[in-house]
Amino acid sequence: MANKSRLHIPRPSARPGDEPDFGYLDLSPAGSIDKPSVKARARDIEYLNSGLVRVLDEDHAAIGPWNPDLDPEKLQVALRWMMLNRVFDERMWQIQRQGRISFYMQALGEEAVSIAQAMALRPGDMCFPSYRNQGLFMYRGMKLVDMMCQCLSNTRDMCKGRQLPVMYHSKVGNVFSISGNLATQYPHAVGWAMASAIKGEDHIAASWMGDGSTAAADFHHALTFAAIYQAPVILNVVNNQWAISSFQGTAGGERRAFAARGLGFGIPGIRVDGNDLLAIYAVTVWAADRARRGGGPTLIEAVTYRAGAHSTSDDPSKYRPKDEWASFPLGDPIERLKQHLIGLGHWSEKKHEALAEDLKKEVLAAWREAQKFGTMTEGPFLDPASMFDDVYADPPLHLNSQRRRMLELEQYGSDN
Amino acid sequence: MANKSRLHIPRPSARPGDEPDFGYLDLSPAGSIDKPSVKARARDIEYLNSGLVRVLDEDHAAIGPWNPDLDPEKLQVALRWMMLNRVFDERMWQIQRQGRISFYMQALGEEAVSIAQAMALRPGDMCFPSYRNQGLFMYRGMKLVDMMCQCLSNTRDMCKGRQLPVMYHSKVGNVFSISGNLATQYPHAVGWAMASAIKGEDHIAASWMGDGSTAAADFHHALTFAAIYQAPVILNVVNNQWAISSFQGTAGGERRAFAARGLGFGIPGIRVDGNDLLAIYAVTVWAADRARRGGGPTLIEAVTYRAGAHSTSDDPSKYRPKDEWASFPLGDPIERLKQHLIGLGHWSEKKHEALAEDLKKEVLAAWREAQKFGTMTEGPFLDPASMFDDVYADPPLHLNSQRRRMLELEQYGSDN
Amino acid sequence: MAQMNMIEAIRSAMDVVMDRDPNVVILGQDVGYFGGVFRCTDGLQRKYGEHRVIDAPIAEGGIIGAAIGMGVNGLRPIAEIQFADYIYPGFDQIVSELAKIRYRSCGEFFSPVTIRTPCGGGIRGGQTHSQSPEGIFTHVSGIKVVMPSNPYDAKGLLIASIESNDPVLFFEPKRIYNGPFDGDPEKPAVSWASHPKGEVPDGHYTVPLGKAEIVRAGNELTIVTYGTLVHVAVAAVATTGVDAEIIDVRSLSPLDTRTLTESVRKTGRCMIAHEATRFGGYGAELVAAIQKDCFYYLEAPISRVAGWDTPYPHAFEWQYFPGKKRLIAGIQSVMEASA
Amino acid sequence: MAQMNMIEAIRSAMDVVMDRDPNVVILGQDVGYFGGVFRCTDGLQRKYGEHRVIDAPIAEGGIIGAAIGMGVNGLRPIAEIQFADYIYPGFDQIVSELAKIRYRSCGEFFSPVTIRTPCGGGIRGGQTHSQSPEGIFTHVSGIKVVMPSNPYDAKGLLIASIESNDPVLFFEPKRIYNGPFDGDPEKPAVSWASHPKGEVPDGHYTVPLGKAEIVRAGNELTIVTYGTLVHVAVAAVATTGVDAEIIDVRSLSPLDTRTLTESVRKTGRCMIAHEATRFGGYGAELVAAIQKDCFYYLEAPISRVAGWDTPYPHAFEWQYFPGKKRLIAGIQSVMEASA
Ligand SMILES: Cc1ncc(C[n+]2csc(CCOP(=O)(O)OP(=O)(O)O)c2C)c(N)n1
Ligand SMILES: Cc1ncc(C[n+]2csc(CCOP(=O)(O)OP(=O)(O)O)c2C)c(N)n1
Ligand SMILES: [Mg+2]
Ligand SMILES: [Mg+2]
Repeated sequence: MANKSRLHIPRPSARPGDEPDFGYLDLSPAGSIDKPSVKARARDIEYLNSGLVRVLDEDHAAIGPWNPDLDPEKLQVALRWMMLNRVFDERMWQIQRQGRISFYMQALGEEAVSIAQAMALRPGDMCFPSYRNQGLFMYRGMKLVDMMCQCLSNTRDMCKGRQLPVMYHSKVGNVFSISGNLATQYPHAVGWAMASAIKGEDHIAASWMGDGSTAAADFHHALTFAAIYQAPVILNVVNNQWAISSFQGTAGGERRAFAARGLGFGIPGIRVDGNDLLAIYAVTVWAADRARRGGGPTLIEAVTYRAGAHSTSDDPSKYRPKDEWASFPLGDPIERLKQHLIGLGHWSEKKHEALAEDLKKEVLAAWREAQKFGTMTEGPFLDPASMFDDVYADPPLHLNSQRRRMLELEQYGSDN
Repeated sequence: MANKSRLHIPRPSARPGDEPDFGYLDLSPAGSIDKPSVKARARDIEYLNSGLVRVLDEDHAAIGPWNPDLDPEKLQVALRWMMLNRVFDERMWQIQRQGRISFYMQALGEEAVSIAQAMALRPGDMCFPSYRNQGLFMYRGMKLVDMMCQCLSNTRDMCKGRQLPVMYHSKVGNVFSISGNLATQYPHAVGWAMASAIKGEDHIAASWMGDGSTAAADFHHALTFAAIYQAPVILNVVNNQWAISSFQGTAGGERRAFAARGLGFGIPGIRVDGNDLLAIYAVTVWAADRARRGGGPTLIEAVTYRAGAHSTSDDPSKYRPKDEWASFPLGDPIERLKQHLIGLGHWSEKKHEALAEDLKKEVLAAWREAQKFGTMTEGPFLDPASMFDDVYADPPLHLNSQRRRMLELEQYGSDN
Repeated sequence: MAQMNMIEAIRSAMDVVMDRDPNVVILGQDVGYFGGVFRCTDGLQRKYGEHRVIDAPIAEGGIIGAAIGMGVNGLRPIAEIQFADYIYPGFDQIVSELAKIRYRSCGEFFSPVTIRTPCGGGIRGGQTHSQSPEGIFTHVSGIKVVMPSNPYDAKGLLIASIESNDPVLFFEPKRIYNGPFDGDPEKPAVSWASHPKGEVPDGHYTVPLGKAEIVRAGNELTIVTYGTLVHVAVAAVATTGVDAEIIDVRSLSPLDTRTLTESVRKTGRCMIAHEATRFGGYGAELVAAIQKDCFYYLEAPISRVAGWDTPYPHAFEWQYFPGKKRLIAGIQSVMEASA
Repeated sequence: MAQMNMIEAIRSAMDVVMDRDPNVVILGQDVGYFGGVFRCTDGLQRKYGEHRVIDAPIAEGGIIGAAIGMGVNGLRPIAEIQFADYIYPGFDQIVSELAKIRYRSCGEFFSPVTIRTPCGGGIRGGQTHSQSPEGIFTHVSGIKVVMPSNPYDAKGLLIASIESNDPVLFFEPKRIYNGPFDGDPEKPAVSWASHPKGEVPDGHYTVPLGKAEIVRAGNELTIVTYGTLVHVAVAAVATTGVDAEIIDVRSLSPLDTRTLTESVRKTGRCMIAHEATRFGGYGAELVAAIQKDCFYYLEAPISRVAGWDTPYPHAFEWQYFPGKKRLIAGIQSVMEASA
């Protein structure tokens, strides 16, 4: 403590030109954190928000009480989804760089979060994602070509050209529409979960936001409502260390883990290795089970790293060391699961490469298919008049006349 | 835990017709909570948010490490201010009941909070009050007649008739303007404190809000900013158990004390007996000292009871037992300090009664004086044209012409 | 048929809908056990249970955010905001989410939330219990904005709002909760019992959204208004003897421009009256729409009578409130303007 | 004198004021080390230190609330909201606090916060990076609302805003950060270098708040506009050959009605153009004010060209944006309307 009041300015451990330094991250050895009963009292399991739940040890073996004992086939499926997520992102990033879509956001380095948690939830559970949860949509059955068509705003775009790329939604997959406004989805998830409880259903809700977003009012609203009504909801903070150029300390992560933010409400928090698919899977199953049994909300902090740029509009070399990811102590979630499977004797470098190739082909094929429904420059194009639909359930007169005027104007020119 | 997810509905321990029951309140015996160094690490003093710091024991003796050892003269002064606060409120309540002011809010039962904390702060420290902190204004030198003139919206009203009664402000006393919008003052206090640190001054800021208000977004904003920049600020939650008809559980107080809400940010929280003037004084001095030395923010929860109606518009017999206050285990702050002083041999029932009479006279005299500056029905009246002042620093043309039109209209009738 | 004041009519609307549809739920501050600070939900928690009439914490953004999630999960939530002045902490959820979910998901998701909130002044509430912020919301595409002026409309419009699959902001002019108000605070209070629109059917009926009502037919002047000012306009017109047509907009958005236009084309003169501040207010849209459609019929500029562009001052509420005197002056000047 | 684009001009304004007044501080997301996602604060933290250019968390309400407190303590804060679309979580602090503190404390307290935020579309930002919410704020008494259309004005108005003791909402039309834009996205981008208003003095100067500017003098028609559409209007007028007077409002609130009125009284015809949605938008106030003051001079209804009343769709931004074609059609129809 200083001897005089002064403004504390949070500073990341490394800026461009510095050596990466993750010394600030509290790590626990794999297997070292106890796994409590889902019926434990919140007060008795506070240790979960400061430790780091990990299953995969340094030799990629699964150990300890949180080991979910998933069979290798399931793990292969998980690996496949993570790889698909990454290959898809790579391709879309490239496509954006070629100017063929306007914008893109990748989940590079964070793929385990969406895939593990999607696996841990039931299909009837409702997801309220952020923009880095494309893995949820994939796992829940959205076709790659549909995701691409969304990014292209083409004639098959589920958003009919209304939304920025990556702002997917899926009613059939029970994944809510992504918003550009950070954090707004959190209270939606809580309200959805409250409704589930009101209706006597045992579906739960889950939502995701980044470390930076926890500063938003809606984070507080969600925690408050979830605590008061003991809503069956899982609130996930994906702490990837960065919010555009601001490191997690700018959101108040310097003194306590984000997992601890629910403490003051009596909401259990679990800090988990976000690059360890087994660990996230296990804590999510635990939280889901707890919620379904009436134990109320859980806050999960997945510690991971945003390995890529924030979005295609961003250049992280301006504000952090270029090679930071290489030093990130929790590594790469795909690499780790791959090694684990190899260790189990259920995978090989060769299979891995073959799968990677297959996925690339799958993605490429989807891209070829997607373009048939239109690109930014080539048709078929969506009907612009459709922009007046769905503002209301029943279109009001003034929108009908604006639509007419827009069409007129295209042909004759007229007053708007 | 139930066996099925269901909506938890917080319910107060007693409703009209029930026996009052404060069994839900965690109490600690006076003197039982350790007093740490102001330099202690937040992590090492978490016990402060679940215990209850108390100095006055059941026999009204001051004991334990938090005993501030205030000399009896100072305590008499404190008692006088609390009594004045109460007598003032009584009179103003009555005056409202007679229809002579439009609205009033009393601090009945909570007087120790404002008085003790005002005593503990330095005059240069800035206060951002809620509407139940009239004691702050009194202690910081606002004349009773000025407070009454505000409530009367008369010619001496510091608010020039613009604000509801009790919405005082005092630049000279360093007490900010009260807002009707709950919780908004909290981030102001944090920003003010940040500015103090930026300017290298050692003034600190303090703010107050009720238990109910902690659900508001601005509570979260304030905690977040205070934690990030380690602002020299004291954030007080006055937990008087009720927010109009909603008990503190409706704001999420069922599982953890409000003092714990800063835990997840690393902000120390202290739960204190809000009806024990010595205890609140002591924790406030501690928090102020900590802030001034660069230790950052402290969250103080003062546990008290809203003994009266929420406001003159409220009828609490509709939603809580009539006699709840009588059973409140922390009693009446005035009675307790009085007994303490009597025990010290520095006060007597007789002196107390005499003081009470004096204060009543003082208040009555102020009321007589205040009415000279106008009442709701009798002049002198404020100039209505003044309502157009201070919307902007320099009045824009359209307000000037609206002012003109208003005046014209009073005389000739004209289009607005 | 029963005699109801506006509070009873609003309560009855919720009662009727909750009885028919188990998915209708209410949430808001003090709405449950206590029945709301204006008593609009009195008795509903006892009747429908704590799972359907829910006391909420003081977090307007949370109330609206949670209501949205409930709506997405098939409920039909009614969120009460205790005073319209306190709706702003929920502004982002209303504007960025509630209003946009149907659009951005192309109808796959929507949330039929109705937000009820008392607005307007004249109750000595000072600047934070008197605001009329409707003009901030009418600029937002994707929500409907409604303000009734009497018990009959209040019930019918509220039922229509709750049953609508679009989000609706339902403003309740609290000055007329207990009786119509002609703008003269000196007069003894009048109850709804003596007003034809105080007759309210007990059961289910709707007043359609998007339709204005001609409150008084006339040929010399059109007065377009809504909420409390409808009654002030009626009184002002009675005093002047001008044969004015008074239109109660009721549905502010979407707006029934046709009813307005037809009237102004007939009368050739128009005055707008609302309690909200004037600059950039909803009245400006009414002027803009009417002058466009009626330009060649107008014999005088359209004038606006509105709250002054200041906060609502506690002591000067009757100088602030656009009362009978201001409306009469407004009518006279529109009538005197030469064509 | 230097050549500056709007970003440089805005940065220069802050630089000049920070250099003169140690109480000026900046806070906002990514404004510090990184210099802002649009680079408006690039280099300022290095120059003025981490205590004066502060990276803030993602809490717009917190940013504005804290800025208010700083202002009350004698600082002169500039708060950056990363996109105008994200200002809504700060709405309550702006409307209920920032705008009202001086009034409710009778001038004892005030907070001279300037809120800078990029607005408008045409950058393929979709519905949450393209909004023009100025019309929501112009209805609020107690704040000033400004939107420049070129580097020279941007710097002068921003300095005036920061130095003003009133709170100012300073909207920056991001489409013209790097160059004027005539509404045709097919044309190659133009830089400010070729525009006279790209010449910007290096030092201190102000453009007064509350004054509109006549961008082009003319006699047949008045076009009232601001922000990006100023340039579209200039291009549209050039194409039509109509002798239009183009007025850049610049200060939306308080509004310089006199300049508008004088022009329309002269030309007898008026068109309003803005990018924001039309219904209940700021254009409505312009129509209402002008028709009142110029009724007897008007030869045709005042028309509005504006964004459609839908969210800003990603794929159809050029059908949505009120571009040259729409403005030309608007001009023609106002000119063709018979008196
Ligand atoms: C309310 C709001 N404020 C600001 C932004 C601009 N913005 C978009 S992403 C972002 C950073 C988010 O960081 P984080 O929450 O950590 O998520 P991550 O991108 O790391 O996944 C910001 C500031 C926004 N979209 N919404
Ligand atoms: C933003 C906002 N929402 C709602 C209200 C209405 N209201 C006024 S006081 C109050 C209860 C406040 O309770 P609490 O914070 O516990 O303070 P207390 O009155 O007990 O001192 C409410 C809901 C308000 N003033 N502001
Ligand atoms: Mg992040
Ligand atoms: Mg309380």
